[in-house]
Amino acid sequence: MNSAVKECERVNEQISAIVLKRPPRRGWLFGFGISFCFLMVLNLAIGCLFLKGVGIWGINIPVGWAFDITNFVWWIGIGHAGTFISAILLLLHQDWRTSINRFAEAMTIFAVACAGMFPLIHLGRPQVFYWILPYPNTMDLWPQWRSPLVWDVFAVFTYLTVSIVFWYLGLIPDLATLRDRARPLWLRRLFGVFALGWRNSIKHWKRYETAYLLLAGLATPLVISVHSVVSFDFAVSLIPGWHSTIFPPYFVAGAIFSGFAMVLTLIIPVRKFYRLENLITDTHLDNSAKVMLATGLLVAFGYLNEIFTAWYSDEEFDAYLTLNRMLGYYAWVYWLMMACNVGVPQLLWFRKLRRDPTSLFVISLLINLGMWAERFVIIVTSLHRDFLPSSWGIFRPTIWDWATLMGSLGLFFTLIFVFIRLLPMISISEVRRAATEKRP
Amino acid sequence: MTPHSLTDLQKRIPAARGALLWKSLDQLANTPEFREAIEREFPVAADEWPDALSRRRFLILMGASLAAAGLTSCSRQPIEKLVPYVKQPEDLVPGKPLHFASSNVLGGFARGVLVESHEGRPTKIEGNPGHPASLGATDVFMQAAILQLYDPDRSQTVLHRGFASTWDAFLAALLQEENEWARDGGTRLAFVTGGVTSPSLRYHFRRISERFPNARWIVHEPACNLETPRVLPSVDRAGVVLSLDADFLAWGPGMLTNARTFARRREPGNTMNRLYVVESVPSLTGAMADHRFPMTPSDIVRLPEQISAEMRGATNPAAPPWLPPLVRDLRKHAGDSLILAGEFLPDSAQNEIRLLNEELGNVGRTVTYPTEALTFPGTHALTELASQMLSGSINAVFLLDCNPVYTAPADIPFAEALRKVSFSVHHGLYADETAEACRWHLPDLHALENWGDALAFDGTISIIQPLIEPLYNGISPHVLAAALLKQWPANDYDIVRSYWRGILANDDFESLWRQAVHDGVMAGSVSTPAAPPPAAPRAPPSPNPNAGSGLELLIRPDPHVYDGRFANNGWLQELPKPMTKIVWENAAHIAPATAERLGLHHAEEVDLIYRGRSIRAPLWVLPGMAENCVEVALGYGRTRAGKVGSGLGFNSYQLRTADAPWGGPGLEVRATGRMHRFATTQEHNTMAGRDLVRFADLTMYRETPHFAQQHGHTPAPDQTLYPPFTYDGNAWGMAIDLNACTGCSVCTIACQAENNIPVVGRDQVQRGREMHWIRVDRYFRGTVERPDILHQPVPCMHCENAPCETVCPVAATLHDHEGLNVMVYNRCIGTRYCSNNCPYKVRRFNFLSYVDHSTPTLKLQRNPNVTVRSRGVMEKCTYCIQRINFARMNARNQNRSIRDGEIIPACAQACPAEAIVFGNINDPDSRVSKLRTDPRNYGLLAELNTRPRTTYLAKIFNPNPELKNV
Amino acid sequence: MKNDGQIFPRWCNTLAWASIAGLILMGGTMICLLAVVTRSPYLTRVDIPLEQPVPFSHEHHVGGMGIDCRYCHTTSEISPFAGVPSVETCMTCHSQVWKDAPMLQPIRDSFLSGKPVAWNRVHDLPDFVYFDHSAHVNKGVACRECHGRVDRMPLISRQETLFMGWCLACHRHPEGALGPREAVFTPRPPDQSEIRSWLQAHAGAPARPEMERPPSVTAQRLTDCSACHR
Amino acid sequence: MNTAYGIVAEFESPEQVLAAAKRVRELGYRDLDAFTPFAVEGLAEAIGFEKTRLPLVTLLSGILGACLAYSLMWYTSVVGYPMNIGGRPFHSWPAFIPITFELTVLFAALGTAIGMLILNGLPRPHHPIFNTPHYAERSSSHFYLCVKTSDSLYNLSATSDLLRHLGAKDVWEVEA
Repeated sequence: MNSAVKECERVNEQISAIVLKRPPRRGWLFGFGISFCFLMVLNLAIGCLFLKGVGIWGINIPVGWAFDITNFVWWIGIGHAGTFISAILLLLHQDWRTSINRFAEAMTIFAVACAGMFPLIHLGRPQVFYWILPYPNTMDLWPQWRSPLVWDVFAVFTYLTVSIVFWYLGLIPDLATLRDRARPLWLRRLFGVFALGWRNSIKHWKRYETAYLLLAGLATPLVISVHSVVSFDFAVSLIPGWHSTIFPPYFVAGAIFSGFAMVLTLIIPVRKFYRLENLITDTHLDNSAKVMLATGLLVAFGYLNEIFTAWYSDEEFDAYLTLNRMLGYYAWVYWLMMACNVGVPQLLWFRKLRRDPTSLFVISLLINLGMWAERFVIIVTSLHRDFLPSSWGIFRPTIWDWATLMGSLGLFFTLIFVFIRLLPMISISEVRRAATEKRP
Repeated sequence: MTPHSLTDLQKRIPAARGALLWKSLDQLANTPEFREAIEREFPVAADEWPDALSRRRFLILMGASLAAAGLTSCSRQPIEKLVPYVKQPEDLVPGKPLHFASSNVLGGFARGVLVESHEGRPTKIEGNPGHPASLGATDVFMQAAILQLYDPDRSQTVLHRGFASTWDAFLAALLQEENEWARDGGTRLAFVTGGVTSPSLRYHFRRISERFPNARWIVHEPACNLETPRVLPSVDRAGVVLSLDADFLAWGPGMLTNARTFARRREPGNTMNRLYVVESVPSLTGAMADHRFPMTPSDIVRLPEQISAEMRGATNPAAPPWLPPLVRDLRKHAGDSLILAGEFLPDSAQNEIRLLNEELGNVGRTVTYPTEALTFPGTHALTELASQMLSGSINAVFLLDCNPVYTAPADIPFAEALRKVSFSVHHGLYADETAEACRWHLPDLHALENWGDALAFDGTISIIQPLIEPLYNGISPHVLAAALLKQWPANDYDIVRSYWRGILANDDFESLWRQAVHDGVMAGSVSTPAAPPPAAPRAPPSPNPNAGSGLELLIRPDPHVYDGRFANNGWLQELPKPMTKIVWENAAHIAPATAERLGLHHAEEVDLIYRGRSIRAPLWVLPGMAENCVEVALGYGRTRAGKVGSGLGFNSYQLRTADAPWGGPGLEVRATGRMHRFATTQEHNTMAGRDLVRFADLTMYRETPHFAQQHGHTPAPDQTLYPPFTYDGNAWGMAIDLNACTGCSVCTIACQAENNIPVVGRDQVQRGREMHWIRVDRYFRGTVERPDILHQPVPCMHCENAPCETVCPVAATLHDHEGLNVMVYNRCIGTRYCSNNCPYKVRRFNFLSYVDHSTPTLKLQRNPNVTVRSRGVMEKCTYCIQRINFARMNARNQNRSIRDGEIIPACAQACPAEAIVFGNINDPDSRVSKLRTDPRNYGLLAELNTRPRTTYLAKIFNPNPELKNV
Repeated sequence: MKNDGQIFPRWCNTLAWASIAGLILMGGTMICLLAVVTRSPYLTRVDIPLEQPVPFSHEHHVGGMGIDCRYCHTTSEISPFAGVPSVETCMTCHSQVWKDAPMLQPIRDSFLSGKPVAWNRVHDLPDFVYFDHSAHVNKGVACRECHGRVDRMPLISRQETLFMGWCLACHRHPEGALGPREAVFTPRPPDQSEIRSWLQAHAGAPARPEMERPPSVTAQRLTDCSACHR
Repeated sequence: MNTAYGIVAEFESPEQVLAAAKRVRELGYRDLDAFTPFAVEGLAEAIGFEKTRLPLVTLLSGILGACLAYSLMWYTSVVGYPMNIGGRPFHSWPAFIPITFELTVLFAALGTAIGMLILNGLPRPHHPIFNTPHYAERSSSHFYLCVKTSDSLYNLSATSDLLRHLGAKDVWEVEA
């Protein structure tokens, strides 16, 4: 039998098996159970929040934002890897992306979903969140377009929508494959509904690929813009430590940095668990690690640049802030950030480590931690000592701050587990093609 | 832990006899459930922890998060009731407030007030401009009085042995006793009263003592030294003022007048006065001083002698180096100088200082001495009384307007003695510690509920008129006095009025009386000083009483809870103490050097051991304290103050002895190593080298008047990408003169009263969530031994380029056409972004539901013209927009524009020093625009190009050139 | 298993498109429905008279007997609050006429007992809105501009939504609502002859003195948040 | 009246189907279609499907988004309810740029996706091609060339032979 067909068959079988095989494996059930418990913690935390008010957190005047917006920025950042991989790497003809882009996209969507939750629940009066949206109302009032928060709403919404579209488009041919391979009729029909009757017509493929390319072209500036807009939340303010022109680029770099870290954190165990080493090879890990190294260096440059400007501008407030970050009450968070985001990535210079899943896993975890610390440093240390010493204050997280953070992780992993079980986590059609092309 | 409601707890109290009931309450007060219940019951101590998670509660929580939030938007408005009068009062216009003159009495002395009343509810107290002790200003106690009126914890019924009883039952009991007293002229009868200057009441007291000639009269005012001869300074006439531990700008019955007149002489220029302050504990007066010398009390006592020696040209090496130049300055200004003696100095020193004033020829010019009418009758021989009560030679006691069980010196077993007395009556606003120990307790009336009169510090007769029917079944002291004269039924109005009818004995009494009630003062009633009573001859130099080593203890009244009588007043409890910015508790203050020498740390809990008694107190290391002494404030550690005030801080009375009421040498401090977490509104004490409070010497100011504007770089209005916004019509602005501001922080509490600002409680302040719209920042500058102490009131700056506005996503904060930075609560969704981006951090956020919706009386207090803010909403200073709108409506209805000075924000109106001026900066003739053209005028953080509408006038010191090097 | 590829019958093609169209349509209707409900009389209470303890008829007292608004709403010219008549006011007449009409029993009870009558508030603004009657009345905004033709209402009911948008519409273009001072309290709009006579009364003096604004009051100020919210 | 959809030939490698397509087209067949597990390079062109109008759709929807966004912001803050926000002018255009950009991308993206589906006539759950024997298990691994009955040169036997000759493993006539 011809090898092209064999290649395709092999790929189809291996990937779709993960979805179609039942009952689910014990390991999956276990992981899903744990994340679901954390999801319930989130539910509890939000319930208490709505009953009592944001005062259950440790926030105060001057520190009006703390864990809430830190989590928001952190999650949004993580949400950047997906689109980066599927869009930018596509335009750059990085074929190795094919076997991880689906997973990364899914991760993006879930991360952005987690992120999007925080601007809503951090409101003092969440029941009127929709006042941020422009709709004709009986008050004749509109949003205040100069506010970066409004920009955020549009940026995040756009990003979420485009990511979902991109992801779903990619799924259509695979859904068709699943439709054809699934056993019970109801399941085939279910997949069939979402496959929209895709029938592998070459004309469809043609338009499909054009659309995919166009979306990639649109998503590329988008992915840059989203975190720039998020950084505007801080950059357009006048608080020392926020009021900084370098924020957009260095936020974007940081975002991709943390995004890839999270991709690795997830993909390394998954590929082990489902024995996907042949599809997600060490080269994939290696390349991702290289991207992390590069973006990590950009982030490091951002840090140095901040310190430099503080010294060079001779702004007493900025100078004080910088010193306060290094030596003040939250110094240990600052140095944790430095260690994880500047120190640890340097290990990635070594090829051995880049190709060793275990060490790479540990590194990626540390980087995730470091990036959370970065956002905390930017938000809290800048706020807790700004212009008037009389109103300087300290932020102390309460149990509810932690519960909300942990809960958002619960939400994220629950979604990831559901995704792994229900949809092909690797793009069947793309891998199919790649496999056929490099067949003997 | 299962949640307890107060009712549960009350059920658990054995319904046994009274004495036992109190006991069990006390025990309960210390159980955790009780505190927990209290905290849940009263938002004052609101905590955000969810209650124990019972299954049901858990489900609620889970459900709440799943509930769709948006639904609230299209809920149907509930139908509101509209309840008109049955018979509408004559002069009342619904929706328009009325103002009535009355008086507020503290320690017996009256300060005139104007009370604002909405449909019969007094809501706000302002100063009475026509009253010499107020001049239109108020102090914190006057402002807080309104909250006290509505305090739900006020005693509401007559109590007999702790059980509810009636006035008639008391009269019946009294009748029996009286006959017995009448037999022996009241040999076994005693009266203990607070300071009383009320002519009518004193008249009745005289008649009572005529009826019971052998009865003892004792005046008990724990917070003031009744032995000090009273002095009437005319501060505005003095070019040089030397204060020996006298906090004359911020303490005492004449304080408002002093602050006002002092500020008038503070204008930088040739007439600017110079203030020397020698004191042990940094006071607000000390903060105003051009030269401030910290000194232990025992050294201050010896200072007058040294001064007089210096004046006589005698050289004494013991004198501090700064003394000779100081004395030279005094002599240069002989006749327009003034030496003021602290209330707590011993007689010898008082007398010495009086002689000095005479020698300088100040008497009659800068200082006069009031007639005897003002000094109190009786001595405060509480010790003697207690022993008599114990021995049984006294078996009937009346305790009027005082709380000796709590306030008596620790070496007097007053409670024990009181329990021995067969007929003891307590008459007061609260069923307090003393009420508990008495057989009878009679609820007093609040000053806003009854008729009365009192004398001001200068003897002006002030009328007290009620604003509202008694909320509870209070009994006027006049009625009680009448009862002791067998006159009942009686009512306070008739008693007071008939007394004055007798005094004035004028056929035109009616009009005189009406005038007096209308003005709040009896016209021309100021007691002109008679020939000053001769001073005692100079005593021989006394040896330094503090020859021995060891620390010195200072016991002083608390700046905000006074002697403890205001402990249950949330506004005063949450008002930051002027020097430390502590709230809701007191601390033991100590000098940095001393603390270091003793190896003690800030916020460490220590045992203060004095004369064999010991209390545990947290230590506060206070720059500018005199070395080798520790100061503690009275008024805390109360057990029965009420829900708000009980169990806060430590009780300094336990260190107080009858012979040393203000402390003395021989204190021992023992470290415990335990640390305490203070609730304070300002955690950082220096300006970190930033030009926030700008100041200069008079000489430097003469050379470069614009020094304040040379700091930093303020961008020109056209240095911006956008065209500037123009304001035609009114443009509101405020100027704050740091040179006049004493930092008394009455502006803060006045604002709280005017703008329905909630009290959030100790825990929330610790989390940094205080709600005050205008705060008074306090900075130390220079050495920790002798720092400059700078005060700076900070309201919203109403920046023209407001950073807060551009970041609000829903335009809940924006500018109106008169340049106000308005905060629209009902549009706010609570992102807190505006506060983050506010360089001045003047915005306040309702992190939890801070407003008390449950207590009906507190609702009565609220200002109907200010929105009550809900949870999750940002708020801030509005320049009292309700007052602006009120003035605008009047002006428009009369087809004219608003006059300068027609709008006075609450802070400005209360300020004794007239440091805050508000007005239209587009009108070149308005006071505020004149001040803004003053060379001292500068904008706080103006280099950020926020273009603040609130600006400051730099502070000017007038130091003695001779003292530069010292 | 020959045609195992064909798992959907042909009509599913139509169904697919129909369902998509249906979803879009449904979403649209939901949104419109929400908008309609928020503006519906059910929520705004426009034209829905409230149950009152005494069925007081403005039609009878104003339209029929021609009693001036100020007779009962005494403070409308001098206070933010127009004033609700005290029971005493009712009794000035009803101690003489209808003095034992059963429907007036609550009034008499209240008068004797001293317990006030609790009316149901018809024009009820939220507590964070500060409306000032005196300002509007003195500037020539007639009662009917907001309260409608009370002389035709047996039981009073809202005539306007009292939405913020509705307030703004007038605050943006006040001239439409401003009329001669004399016409403020007339339940029906004045006719030309009346206006002419009023103008003659003002002969010499500017036609509408009450409508001249001092310089401090610009038209835009009326749309400031601070004009109504504090 | 022919009830068939067309002739479907099954190949086993992209090269074969590509070659076959080229040849068939040379022979003048026009009404062709191909079904492959992935987009085989050049196959579309081979069956005469040159270019799609999708990019135009993207451009137009992008422009639409931009205009909507900016005009909304301009109207609401200059005409609708002008407000003095921190002393900034009503029309502070720099602040309007981010949202304009975001909505441009959003509209363009949605336009592209929806446009692609509509041009492809999707969703279409029922289609004659699914009647091809074994289509379900083979469609995602085998390569099909289809000559539709509507083609002028369509002839069951002749065309089938041609396709078999071109290397088709199986050839069926699939009914519509």
